[in-house]
Amino acid sequence: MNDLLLNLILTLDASFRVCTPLIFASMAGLFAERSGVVDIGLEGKLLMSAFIAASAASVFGSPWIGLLFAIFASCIFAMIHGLASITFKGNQIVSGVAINILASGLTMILTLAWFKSGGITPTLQGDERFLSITLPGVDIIDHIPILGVIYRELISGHNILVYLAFATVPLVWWVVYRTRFGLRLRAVGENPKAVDTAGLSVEGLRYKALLIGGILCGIGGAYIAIAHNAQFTKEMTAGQGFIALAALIFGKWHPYKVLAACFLFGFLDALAVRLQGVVLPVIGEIPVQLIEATPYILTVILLAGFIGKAIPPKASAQPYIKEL
Amino acid sequence: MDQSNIAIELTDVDKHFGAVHANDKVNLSVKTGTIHGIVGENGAGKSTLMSILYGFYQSDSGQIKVFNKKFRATSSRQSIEAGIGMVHQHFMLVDNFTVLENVILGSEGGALISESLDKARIELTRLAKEYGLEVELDVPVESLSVGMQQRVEILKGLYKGAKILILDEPTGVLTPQESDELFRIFEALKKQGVTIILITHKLREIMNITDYVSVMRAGKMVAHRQTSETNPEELAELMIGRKVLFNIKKSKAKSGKPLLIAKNLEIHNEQGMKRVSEVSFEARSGEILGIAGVTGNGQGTLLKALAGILPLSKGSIKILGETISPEITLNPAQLRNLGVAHVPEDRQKMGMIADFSASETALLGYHNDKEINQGIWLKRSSVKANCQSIMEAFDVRPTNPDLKSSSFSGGNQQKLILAREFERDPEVLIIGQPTRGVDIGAIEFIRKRIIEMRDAGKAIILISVELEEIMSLSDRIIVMCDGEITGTVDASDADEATLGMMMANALISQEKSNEAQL
Amino acid sequence: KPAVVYDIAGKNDKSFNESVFNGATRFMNDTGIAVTELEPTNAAQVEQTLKKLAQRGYEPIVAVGFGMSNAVAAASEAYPDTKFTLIDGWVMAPNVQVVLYKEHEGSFLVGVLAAMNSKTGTVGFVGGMDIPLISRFECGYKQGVAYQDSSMKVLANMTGSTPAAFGNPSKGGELTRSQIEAGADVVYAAAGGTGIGVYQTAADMGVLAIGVDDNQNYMQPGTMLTSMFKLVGDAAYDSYEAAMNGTWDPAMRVLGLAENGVGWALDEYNRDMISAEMEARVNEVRASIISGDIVVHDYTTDNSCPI
Amino acid sequence: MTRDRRLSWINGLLLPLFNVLTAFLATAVVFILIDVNPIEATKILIYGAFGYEEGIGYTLYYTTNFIFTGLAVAVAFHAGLFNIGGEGQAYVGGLGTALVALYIDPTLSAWLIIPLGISGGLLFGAMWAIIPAYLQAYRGSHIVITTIMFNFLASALMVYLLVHVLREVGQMSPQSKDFPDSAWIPFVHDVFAGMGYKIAESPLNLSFIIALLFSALVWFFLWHTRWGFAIRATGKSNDAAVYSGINPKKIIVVTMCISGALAGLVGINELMGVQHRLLLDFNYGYGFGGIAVALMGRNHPIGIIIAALLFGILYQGGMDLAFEMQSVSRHIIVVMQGLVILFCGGLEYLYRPILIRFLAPIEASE
Ligand SMILES: Nc1ncnc2c1ncn2[C@@H]1O[C@H](COP(=O)(O)OP(=O)(O)OP(=O)(O)O)[C@@H](O)[C@H]1O
Ligand SMILES: Nc1ncnc2c1ncn2[C@@H]1O[C@H](COP(=O)(O)OP(=O)(O)OP(=O)(O)O)[C@@H](O)[C@H]1O
Ligand SMILES: [Mg+2]
Ligand SMILES: [Mg+2]
Repeated sequence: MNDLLLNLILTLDASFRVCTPLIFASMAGLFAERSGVVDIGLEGKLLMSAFIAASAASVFGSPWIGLLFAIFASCIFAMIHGLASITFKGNQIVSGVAINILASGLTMILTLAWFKSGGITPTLQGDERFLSITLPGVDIIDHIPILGVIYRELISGHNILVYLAFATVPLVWWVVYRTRFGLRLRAVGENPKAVDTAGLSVEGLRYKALLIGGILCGIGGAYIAIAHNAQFTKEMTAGQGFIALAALIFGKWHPYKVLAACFLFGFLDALAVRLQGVVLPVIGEIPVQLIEATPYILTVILLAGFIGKAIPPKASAQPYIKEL
Repeated sequence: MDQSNIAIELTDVDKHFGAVHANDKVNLSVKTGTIHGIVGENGAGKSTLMSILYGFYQSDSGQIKVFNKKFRATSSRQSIEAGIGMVHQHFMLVDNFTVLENVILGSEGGALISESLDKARIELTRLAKEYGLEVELDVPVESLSVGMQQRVEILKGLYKGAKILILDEPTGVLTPQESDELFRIFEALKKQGVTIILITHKLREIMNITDYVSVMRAGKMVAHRQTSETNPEELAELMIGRKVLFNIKKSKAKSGKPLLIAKNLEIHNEQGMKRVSEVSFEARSGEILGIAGVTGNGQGTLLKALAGILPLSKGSIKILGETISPEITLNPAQLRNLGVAHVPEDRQKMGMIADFSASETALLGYHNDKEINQGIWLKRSSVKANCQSIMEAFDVRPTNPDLKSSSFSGGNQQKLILAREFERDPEVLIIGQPTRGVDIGAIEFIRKRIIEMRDAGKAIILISVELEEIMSLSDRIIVMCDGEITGTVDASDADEATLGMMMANALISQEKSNEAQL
Repeated sequence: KPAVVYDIAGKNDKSFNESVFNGATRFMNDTGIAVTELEPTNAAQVEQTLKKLAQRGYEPIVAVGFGMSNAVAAASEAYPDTKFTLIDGWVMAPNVQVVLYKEHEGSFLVGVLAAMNSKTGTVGFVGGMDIPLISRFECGYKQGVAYQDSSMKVLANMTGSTPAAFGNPSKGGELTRSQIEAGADVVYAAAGGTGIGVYQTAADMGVLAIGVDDNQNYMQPGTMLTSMFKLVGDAAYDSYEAAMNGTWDPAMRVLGLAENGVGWALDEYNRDMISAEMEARVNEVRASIISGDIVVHDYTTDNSCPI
Repeated sequence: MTRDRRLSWINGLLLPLFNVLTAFLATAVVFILIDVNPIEATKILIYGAFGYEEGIGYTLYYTTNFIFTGLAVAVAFHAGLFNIGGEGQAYVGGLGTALVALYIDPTLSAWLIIPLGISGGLLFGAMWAIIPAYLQAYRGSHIVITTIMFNFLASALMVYLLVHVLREVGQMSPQSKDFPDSAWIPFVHDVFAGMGYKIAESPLNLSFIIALLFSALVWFFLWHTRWGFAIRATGKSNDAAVYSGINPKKIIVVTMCISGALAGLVGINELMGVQHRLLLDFNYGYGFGGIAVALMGRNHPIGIIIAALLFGILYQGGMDLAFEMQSVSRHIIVVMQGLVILFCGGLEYLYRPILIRFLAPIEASE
């Protein structure tokens, strides 16, 4: 029993680690789509910033510098997307696809050019990366039965970016629903003309949204490379950008619901890791592929009905064209 | 006139949209504190001109003075700051925002919205009192009636301190009562020294409330008049450049057997809201049945059900021998085959496809017809020929089947749609807003054709927000409100007042139901 | 004109492509003869590349990885006079030298070592892509562990089912973590690039890890117990050298402990983690495998593992 | 020439041209960054793609795949649907083809087996598209997302089958056993040999002809049948479709099936045509490439064929590039592809304002 509890706690603990990049990425997507710009380039931004973070961190020996560079890189990609989908009113999904492909190609070429190795950056030693921090008072609370374990395993012992991720969500909520920028953001995603006639710049707002998204993706990517892992390896984001996108829709573009979605997918992933090879009573051993596919299957099932229609911001994916 | 009290002065304002020369060296000056009307055919350039003044579009050349200060707006912001407010032809509201949120958008004050909301609440209640513009502040605007939404638009302007208020075809969607209400508000505003520019197609309104009127045609400003010194006939002539007769004379109807009998219809709209209940009527061959009512009181939904787009929840429709019921449904295609033609209320969204060529738009709904299909092959040649002929029949200009539907003017688009529906000689015609947003010249033509169809023994069901249209065309009139029939009158003894009352007293019950919904 | 064609994973996979790369480089340095390297992207290109090389008179052409079998078959048929060397794959042709390894034997050894170093009585295995080749590692490892201590528990996971599973350190790290949390204190990775995450996590959580293919002891000094090396580099080197000396022959080479094609790495990085007694034991086992006293079951013969 | 004609020329021809050129310019910059002489590189690329028979063969063989996926994306586009599931549909379509080839009685004539294999691809491809289509039509869930999910699902499913079901014991790499010869689509070089001409061997096979055939079919279907009309109408305006008695839900499902089926044909070129067995990731990159192809091709079969050819050149020429220039990584091709998609897709209107200003000024119409 207690053993089961511990296992559950450990799985939850893993979920935290796994869903952190999903949170950053989906929050990035939230800003973009709330402003009426669809962003399936999340994956690419994650990958690129993961690579840049790892490179910078190993060159300058500091995770913080790595983080800064990652954010910068991700923002550049965000601006490319902006140029395509805001200024030149191109197809947003295509621009996203392009960004994904570009990222996967560039990371490979640059690792070769910079580190003479295809798709791998040098391993980060010690504090060249974000290490997990032990919260104060662990050993005190430790003595309290269940609470102690929960505090030690679950709450404490993550790296700073994990905590940042969970701090981000309420912040995002506050920005979107309580600030002037948030009001305008929601408006421009629903009816850009109304925003325009109110004397506001539709394009400006959308660029801002994408920029914020860029920053968040940058952090997410950095987490993957220099916090969760200790270097960049090719294609290391492995589709998390898309999962984040699913979480965004799944959470109906609402920060807290999106958080829930991210955590669910993170939990599934963590669970999958633990279910692998385990022979269950009736079912027997579950094939790796099935476990791998579970998050996607689940998303589809949920999209199929349980969450009814997920209604995106009205203007999303439509460039704002005033005159012909 | 003396410069001191000039609110707006436009000189040689010029604007192109791609190939379209929307405004051609337009001059206009508006006196402070007056109500200034602007009339003109569709596409004359009225909205464009005003949008330039409001900073929504930028003019190619020409100069603008506001309160005698030179002024060039690169965005609406400058115009707002200069004291200009505009209520657009199509409202600029964020549907899922509350009234309050819509009003403060763009002039929130602080970086946090909470206090701006409080500030706005106080200010709006004041304005509401002062001008009688009561609106519920905390409901999403999508749940408000059109009339109410318009009030929100006006409030937006006033809240931002507008001294000049532009209204683009504000009454297009209102009942007579609502319109009169609006005009009362105008008077109140005028007293406060607010300058009002009113764009409209309805000369009655011009005559009733404006002090001055300017006429546009094909992007040019063709005349300025003091309202007291002109008359509808003159204005109409200036607008389209020739005489028009207003009420078409039509012979007495020789109504025959009923071709469509509706019994106790109950209908839900696309969103699943009940919009029509307990509606029964019959449409006879050789007569026009007019359905009057404020938009959004169920006629639209009824129309869609008659055309097979929406299913019935209760009741039955006997039509040309077939019976439609909640169980048995006929889709639009099947109804067309029976001989039912449908001119949709919203031509842009339903009646046509902007990017399609005229010939393809003329094919909508009939793409399965034998004569144009040979096996799996759709014979484009015959499609074109067919379109050519109906375009000639309805004098759609330019008469070119290959032209993109969107490159036709609204009126011509409407004619094309009517041609498509009329030319296949149907038995029953269901017609919605045949002349909405269409200029007088086209209106005259279209109405004549509808009468012709009647005299050819067709059964015609006509829905229009234009009471004047209903009255001049219909042989029998039923008035709908809040999804129910609130009156049936014979055209001969119908007058605007009584119909208006039927629509209006219903209005009260509508208010009730609104409250009920909240 | 020697040449080498790496498989889809690319030459910098920190794993066996890379050790072939090292072998080729070594040959270049020793002889000064340039080795042409190519990294095709998809199945069709592999074949195309091989044929092109043959057509341009390159030989011997070393093809790396099981994925190349079909391509080599086709190319060797199209160019019967060109020498091909196929590592890890399987082709029957007079001009193809097939080099296979008894990974199960090497894995058996490190299994023994893992068992000896485990205090918790539980050890772990993290595989890359779920294919028989990797199962062969796993099965050998399990046998070794059981041979040393039948009461030992082995936790085994595959990272995934696509080639991407060879390059997913995050997942590798998570798998390792879960195994460690479930009690494992020695983890053996046969997962290419994914291994990086495994060794990292092991280091972070202070447990031992075992490398694979190349000698990976240097990667996390202090927690890398050893590596199950598989000298594919030598295979390439030998092939080139033989061709140079005209002693190249297409006979299939199956390299196990005996041929020192596989083995366990002992170097300055893990020297002081390996007690004399451990070393003795492992060498003893090694001897008896070579002598045939211990027969290590090869998973791929019947796609099943006795344990 | 009237202004409208000028505009259509600009949009239809000049823009795509400029875009492609820009993409290449950008690639040149990348080359310079990794100090490779772009001129040299381009020479090699072009030569590799067209310089010699074998190269041409490879170019057209890659082109074939891109035609299929390009058509798939385009058909969906016309119904207003964004099918980025081509990757998965191609994969599963290949399964259909393979199942026919593997389990049908090999003694039957190729004239029977090959058409069956094609139908298998069409059927399975359609199957993989039908669920996202259904969800879009009747559940209102984002087809873009569901198709993305289905790409991942397809790859999981295929790997499972290849690893646990279709692979023969002892075979290391996850792949099926070989197809019987009667299930091979003839290579073009064999056909020519049969006619007495000797040309270099290449994977180019008659699937290329099939691709052209399907392009023509798609063209006829979309613009010369009532169903095509219904599809395009639905794509332009849902309301107008309903008004016309068209059922948009049905259209969505049907169109996606057609789209998926077309993507499913990648399998016949790759499997029946070249590999002659089912293997991992034979579909890799073609689904996403198809999006770019459809865009560059303006969703018209002719344009698609041209765009597909461009991608064929990129693939084959790029391969030669990596071969000739040791310092160029094979991934440069991926970057090029990304740039092409960016400039021809996302940034397609980059030059429109300028071009219109200079080539079709408003005065031209007055
Ligand atoms: N948003 C737009 N973009 C481009 N062209 C437009 C747009 N709106 C209208 N047009 C073109 O401007 C012309 C007039 O359009 P509009 O609908 O205002 O005409 P209209 O005045 O309503 O026609 P009519 O007077 O016959 O009713 C048409 O050629 C139309 O295609
Ligand atoms: N955004 C636009 N892009 C291109 N053309 C436009 C645009 N808006 C208006 N036009 C065209 O400019 C001309 C003037 O249109 P405008 O809307 O000003 O006419 P209007 O007088 O308001 O007509 P209506 O009475 O129908 O509102 C029309 O031909 C219209 O089609
Ligand atoms: Mg108009
Ligand atoms: Mg207007």
